Amino acid sequence: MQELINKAKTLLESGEVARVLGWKKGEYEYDPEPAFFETSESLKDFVYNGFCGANLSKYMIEAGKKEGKTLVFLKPCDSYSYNQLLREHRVDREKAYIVGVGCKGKLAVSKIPFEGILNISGAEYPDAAETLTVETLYGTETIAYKDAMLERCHVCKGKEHVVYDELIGESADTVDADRFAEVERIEAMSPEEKFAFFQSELSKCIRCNACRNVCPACSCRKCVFDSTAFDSEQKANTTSFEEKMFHIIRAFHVAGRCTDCGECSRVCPQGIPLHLFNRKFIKDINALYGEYQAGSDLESKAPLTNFTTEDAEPGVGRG
Amino acid sequence: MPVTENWKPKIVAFCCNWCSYAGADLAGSSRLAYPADVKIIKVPCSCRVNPMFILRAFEKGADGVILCGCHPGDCHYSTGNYYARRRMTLLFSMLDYLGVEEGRTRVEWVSAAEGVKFSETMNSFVEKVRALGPNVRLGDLRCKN
Amino acid sequence: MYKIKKENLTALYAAIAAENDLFLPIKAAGQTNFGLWTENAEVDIDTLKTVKSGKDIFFPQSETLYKVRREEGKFAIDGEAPRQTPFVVFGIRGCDVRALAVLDKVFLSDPIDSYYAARRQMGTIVSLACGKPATSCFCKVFGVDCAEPEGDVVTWLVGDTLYWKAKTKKGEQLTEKMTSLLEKADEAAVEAEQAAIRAIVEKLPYSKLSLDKWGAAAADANFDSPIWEQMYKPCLACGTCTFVCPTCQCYDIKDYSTGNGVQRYRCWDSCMYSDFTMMAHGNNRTSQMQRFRQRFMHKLAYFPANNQGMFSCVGCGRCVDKCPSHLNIVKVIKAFEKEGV
Amino acid sequence: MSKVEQIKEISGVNPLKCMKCGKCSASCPSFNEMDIKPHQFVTYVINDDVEALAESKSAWKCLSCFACIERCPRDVKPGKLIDAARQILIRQRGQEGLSPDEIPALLDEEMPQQLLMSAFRKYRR
Amino acid sequence: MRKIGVFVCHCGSNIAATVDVKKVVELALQEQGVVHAEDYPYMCSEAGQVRIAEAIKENKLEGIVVCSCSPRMHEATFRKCAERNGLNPYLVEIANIREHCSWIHKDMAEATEKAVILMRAAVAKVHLNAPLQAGESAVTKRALVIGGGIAGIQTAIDIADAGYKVDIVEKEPSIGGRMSQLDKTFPTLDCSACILTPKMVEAAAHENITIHTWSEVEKVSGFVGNFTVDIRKKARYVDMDKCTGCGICQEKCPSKKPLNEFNRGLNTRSAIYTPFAQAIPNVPVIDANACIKLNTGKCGICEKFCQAGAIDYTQKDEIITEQYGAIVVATGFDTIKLDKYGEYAYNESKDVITSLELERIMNAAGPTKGHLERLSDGKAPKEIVFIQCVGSRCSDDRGKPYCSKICCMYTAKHAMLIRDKYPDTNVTVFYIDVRTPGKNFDEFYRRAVEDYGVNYVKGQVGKVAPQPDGSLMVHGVDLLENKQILKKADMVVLATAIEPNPDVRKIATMLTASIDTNNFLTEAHPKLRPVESPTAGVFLSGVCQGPKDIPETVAQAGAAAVKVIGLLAKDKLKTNPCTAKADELRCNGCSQCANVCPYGAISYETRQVNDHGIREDRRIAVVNSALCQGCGACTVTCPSGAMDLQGFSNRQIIAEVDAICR
Repeated sequence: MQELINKAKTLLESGEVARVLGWKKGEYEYDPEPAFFETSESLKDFVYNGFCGANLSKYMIEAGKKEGKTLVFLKPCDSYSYNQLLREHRVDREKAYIVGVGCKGKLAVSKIPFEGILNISGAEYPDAAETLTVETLYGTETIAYKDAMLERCHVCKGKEHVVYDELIGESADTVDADRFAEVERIEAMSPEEKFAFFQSELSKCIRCNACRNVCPACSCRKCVFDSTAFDSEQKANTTSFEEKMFHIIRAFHVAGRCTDCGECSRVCPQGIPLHLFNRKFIKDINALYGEYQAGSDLESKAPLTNFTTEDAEPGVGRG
Repeated sequence: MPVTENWKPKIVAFCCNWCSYAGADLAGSSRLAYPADVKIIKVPCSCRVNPMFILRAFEKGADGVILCGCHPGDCHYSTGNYYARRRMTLLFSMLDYLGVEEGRTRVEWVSAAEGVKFSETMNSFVEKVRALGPNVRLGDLRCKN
Repeated sequence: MYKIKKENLTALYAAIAAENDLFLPIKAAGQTNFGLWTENAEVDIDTLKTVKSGKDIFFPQSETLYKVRREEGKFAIDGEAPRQTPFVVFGIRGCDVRALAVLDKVFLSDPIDSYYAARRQMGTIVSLACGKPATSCFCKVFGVDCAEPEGDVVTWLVGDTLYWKAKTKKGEQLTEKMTSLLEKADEAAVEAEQAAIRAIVEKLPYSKLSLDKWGAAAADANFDSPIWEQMYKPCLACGTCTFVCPTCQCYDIKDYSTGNGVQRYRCWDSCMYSDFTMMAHGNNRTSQMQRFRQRFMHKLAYFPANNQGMFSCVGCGRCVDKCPSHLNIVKVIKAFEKEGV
Repeated sequence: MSKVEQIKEISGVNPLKCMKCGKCSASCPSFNEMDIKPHQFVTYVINDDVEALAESKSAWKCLSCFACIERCPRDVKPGKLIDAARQILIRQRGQEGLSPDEIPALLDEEMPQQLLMSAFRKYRR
Repeated sequence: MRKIGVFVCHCGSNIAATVDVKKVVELALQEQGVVHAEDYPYMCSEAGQVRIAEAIKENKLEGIVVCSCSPRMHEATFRKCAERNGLNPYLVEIANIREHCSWIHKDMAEATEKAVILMRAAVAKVHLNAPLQAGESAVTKRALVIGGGIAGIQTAIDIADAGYKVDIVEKEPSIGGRMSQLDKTFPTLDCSACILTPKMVEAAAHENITIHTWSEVEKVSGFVGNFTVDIRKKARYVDMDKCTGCGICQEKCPSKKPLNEFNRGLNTRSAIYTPFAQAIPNVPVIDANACIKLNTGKCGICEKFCQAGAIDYTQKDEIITEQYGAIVVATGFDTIKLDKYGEYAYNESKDVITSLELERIMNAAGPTKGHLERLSDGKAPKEIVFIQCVGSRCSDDRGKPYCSKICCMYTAKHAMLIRDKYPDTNVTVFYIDVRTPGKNFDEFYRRAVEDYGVNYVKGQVGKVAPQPDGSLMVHGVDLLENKQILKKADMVVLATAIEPNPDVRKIATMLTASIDTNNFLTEAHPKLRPVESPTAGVFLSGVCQGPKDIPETVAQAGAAAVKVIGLLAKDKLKTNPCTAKADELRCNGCSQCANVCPYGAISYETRQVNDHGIREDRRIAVVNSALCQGCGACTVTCPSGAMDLQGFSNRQIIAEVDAICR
């Protein structure tokens, strides 16, 4: 972590960058917030640990409008999101100094099942422990690092950065699950079971829009669901399966653009596994139109703005 | 929604202007009957059909939605139906994944000369939707009056 | 003071539900929220905080006000009647009960919101003390005693026994109907439990937050503070904090076109949204900084200014737990506290 | 699965792509030894007449030189079909093929490597 | 709320027999905004249109719904009627209650119910229709033809004859193209040069034609009627105006090494050269790679000998910019490279040649002065084998999947010519199929067999093996005899597949004209618009669109010219107003829409916007309405809904959906 701070200091002091986009210490180990640092003095609050799951790439849209370069720290998976934004002309590469930071898997405090958590040790970077020690109001507990990891890290798409100016820090392989296992499990269900599953999950949705607002692919200046011009504005939520429209369309709009960064599932206050929508599209795209990883490059044609004359017909390969 | 004896499905058919709408016209001038439950909306090309339109139809109470376009390779705009094909393939796969009965959605390529195919397609599609009964899973439960 | 074994609670629920709609914490798809009790529901009174507060029992996220239909070229209007049947809310925590007092200030002052008023009148509140307060709790700051919550009936879960004490007339009426299921109990166990809870509350990291910088006077004092500009940037402009908050009361009124008419409904709105209070000329607040500031100024300055010093935060800590960017009201309060030093 | 389907599956060849140009037969060094010629092989598969193929000499006369496979303009590659037919026959017969232990005894310094490989392809599956 | 009028047509009894038109009228009057509704036996009749006109005036209608036959029948009629009466024609919607209703349903109640719903959908839509204006754009009355082969020449002459200016851009030093390399033409055996040269001269002399040889198209912008094209005129090092074409420079040039492209590299030429004697213009160019003066600074012999003083070593490439109303692509073809066909020994033996090389050998101006001889030893071949379909009809990655179409005929021609001139030479043709659909084509082929004794063998050749004695062993097969054939030949001629000129990809990209997987330009419609590109204002002539022989090429060249003339004859172009349009406040500038646009109609510009008080520079999509054809592919690709299609907007279609699902 100190290496990152030193790098940030050097670049800020030399004037090469005007600001640094990173993570700031919270009240505890487990609540760092994304933050801009404009002076080397303010970097004393800089933190990079296992709880810095937030993907900073989307903040670069706003940062790019400001004077001067922004130093941004991107984890390997965040770099895909940045690349995708670059493809879509939403960020200005000239105004970014990208330091690719290593990642040993990111944690979610919501995965730690103890009450009254005060402090957590073992999530430090680069010296992450195999076991986290959790100090609570009601005693000290332990949990394996892996067990507190975000779902996305168990199916990590790789620890290589696809865009960077410089790399700092090492990563650890965290993959211990099949990326599409959950999608396949649902696909194998009967229509009734599928419906019941999504009904119960989506009925929890409170339309807070956190999934959309955190999503680097959902970078529309004005979302169709916020716009009266499309007759699709929906603020309301009822207890039915109504939210389907929002979630299906959202997944469709990011299909072929979603890098599977997993932020939507991380931020959902109701714990809805939203990545299951995006991953279904990714799985279908891979199977029907060839392996495609959004954000991995700047040139390839995106699956939904491309075609072959031999494409599968709708309805083929369902279920 | 309870299935009543008088229940009739609501079917929305999006037809591209150049092939399928003309195919429907040919079915008409050839007096090839298909159920009155089918209502056609003309679009310039199958690629004009936004998944939003399809979900909107279901939301507002449609029981089935069918999209007809020129045969692949024959698109008036050269490539429109190829894009539509990918979009609908993914959308329908997603609906299936959510447990929506697959018989409620369909894509069929119908040329301007295929009046018979248009009529047959509509007959078989309506039959399938009738067998499935009213659309509950994609209906908006808030607004039925 | 009465008591009932935890294992007999299902019978109690059934008895309450026989004459009332019973709302209580139910676990579904991994999350606990207030819901209508049914025999198959998985009741979960052990989870400290439901994701959403109990607010939507009194002020639903979405409710129809009236429907307009076209009939043979004419309009027919069907108004939605306010609630007329009784219901019971069981297992609601002290902070959420206090939050109703905040909502009362909004909806029960003139003009009275008849839908809300009817629900308040028809509802009986059975609150539940917090056996294990969490790190994010700071209800004490707002004078809430989670060891002795408000409500028509107060309950404590001690070990495998639920203690039950009626506090109001409504509460007594409910208690009377349940006597066959309840046993008499003395207060000793509850007192011990309360002492334990209060001891923990003293140790809670946020219990000593200072509100010195806030209140009516803050409306002017804090408005132009540079802190807002420093703090807002990570905010995603999502509505999570607002929708999990027990006191946020802003709503939007919309028309839903049904083809041959409209359905007018109201739904929660969030001051974090860019179209919040959108008017014909545009928005009052055009930047996210302004929206971010609005939320905290409303809770800690404007509301007390208009309501005899009452804050519209009850310290439930849900926003602290749920904010995707780990921003929250505690960080705001602390930032201003630090600035003053 | 029918024999024809098996042949198609093993070879990965769609015989219907054949345009009967005869380049395979023109290229085949064993043409004169064969009773069913390479281009006819394709027709036999198309016509579902695998029995005749199995009984033919041709299956065993193919040298697996791959000339037809290299040169076929239609990706039909009769050599693959022939190879697939042989595999089916060998599978039917059971494991009476060559085993690796038997090879050293059969080795001859003069023997071209190609022949050895081709023998393996033919007999050891 | 708009005032809408609904007009329900009986169509005699076609509609009225199954649809209760009175009921439709009655229910129409209950719809939002409908202030007038009536029925009439024939709405499209003069009297029917008068009723519409009156209703528009009396009720100040702002939108019209006609419930009648298919819009494909009478939409234009009713739109014109509206326009005549002061209502924008795009405020008319048709509810198709005949083809889509009365003609297919028998039950009156059912058909009436459906007709009402179709009427409601049309009313809902027309409320949201925007009054659209067909745009107009001026037409530059000048055409550009890219490629100066027979296709380009013919197109240019036809356009010029109609009185319009035409420029031909040819990248070689002379126009003439492939046809100028041919010796004789099938099926008449007339001399290629004899019929081509007069056309070349005609083009050069035509007052309306400007020829830019040794030139290439560099950049294209604009759209139908208004293209701006940059043309690179490559440095010729010879002054076009001074040169008299005497040819002495070529004779004296000491650099004789470069391969003669015109003769397919079978011999060499001088560094200063004209490709062939009848070249137009008859002005040589200096090959800068081979010129001694340009490379070393020494030599200058041509300059010394040129009495006209036309040599100018200081010339530089020049870019000229011209305006055009239409562009014709006539870039022609080349034969494929045979590197992947090792079995035919093309790279091993000089006596294995392509058919185009044989053309040059047979030509009196060719490397052997027209004598048929082996390039290896100059001996006359006694045994010649022709191999058909080399690289054509292949589904592997070595060749092309299509039939090159011309090979069967030119091979018959070659065989016949050889047998005619050298009767003691045997000719064998190995073929897969002989394809002769064309006037006098099969007769021609039969003559080769019957009158000239050409030996046709059905079966492809597997291998050509050069022998130590200089002969070629051909391993073939006779499929009809079911026999392998080993044939010793002195010369082997390969009917090599043709492919579009490799430059066409670059040109197509500049023109945003689409191209298929084989690099042939795509036509706007394979049957109905075969000489137009889907990109408006771009036309196709000759083999760039698909394999063709000379008569077909000339026919297509004429057809393309007619299309161009039709376009240039207009002073203004009316553009379809149902085009896409981007909402600048909602556009993300993400470029996804441009990726799916088949017409290259979407570009991006950085523009300052005022988004509710926030002023900032944004990258915004801009649709060129002259190019947009209105398919709507972009509208669905746009995630923010910023891109919408006028006439079929999101809200219009949703309104129809809602009305139907009500």
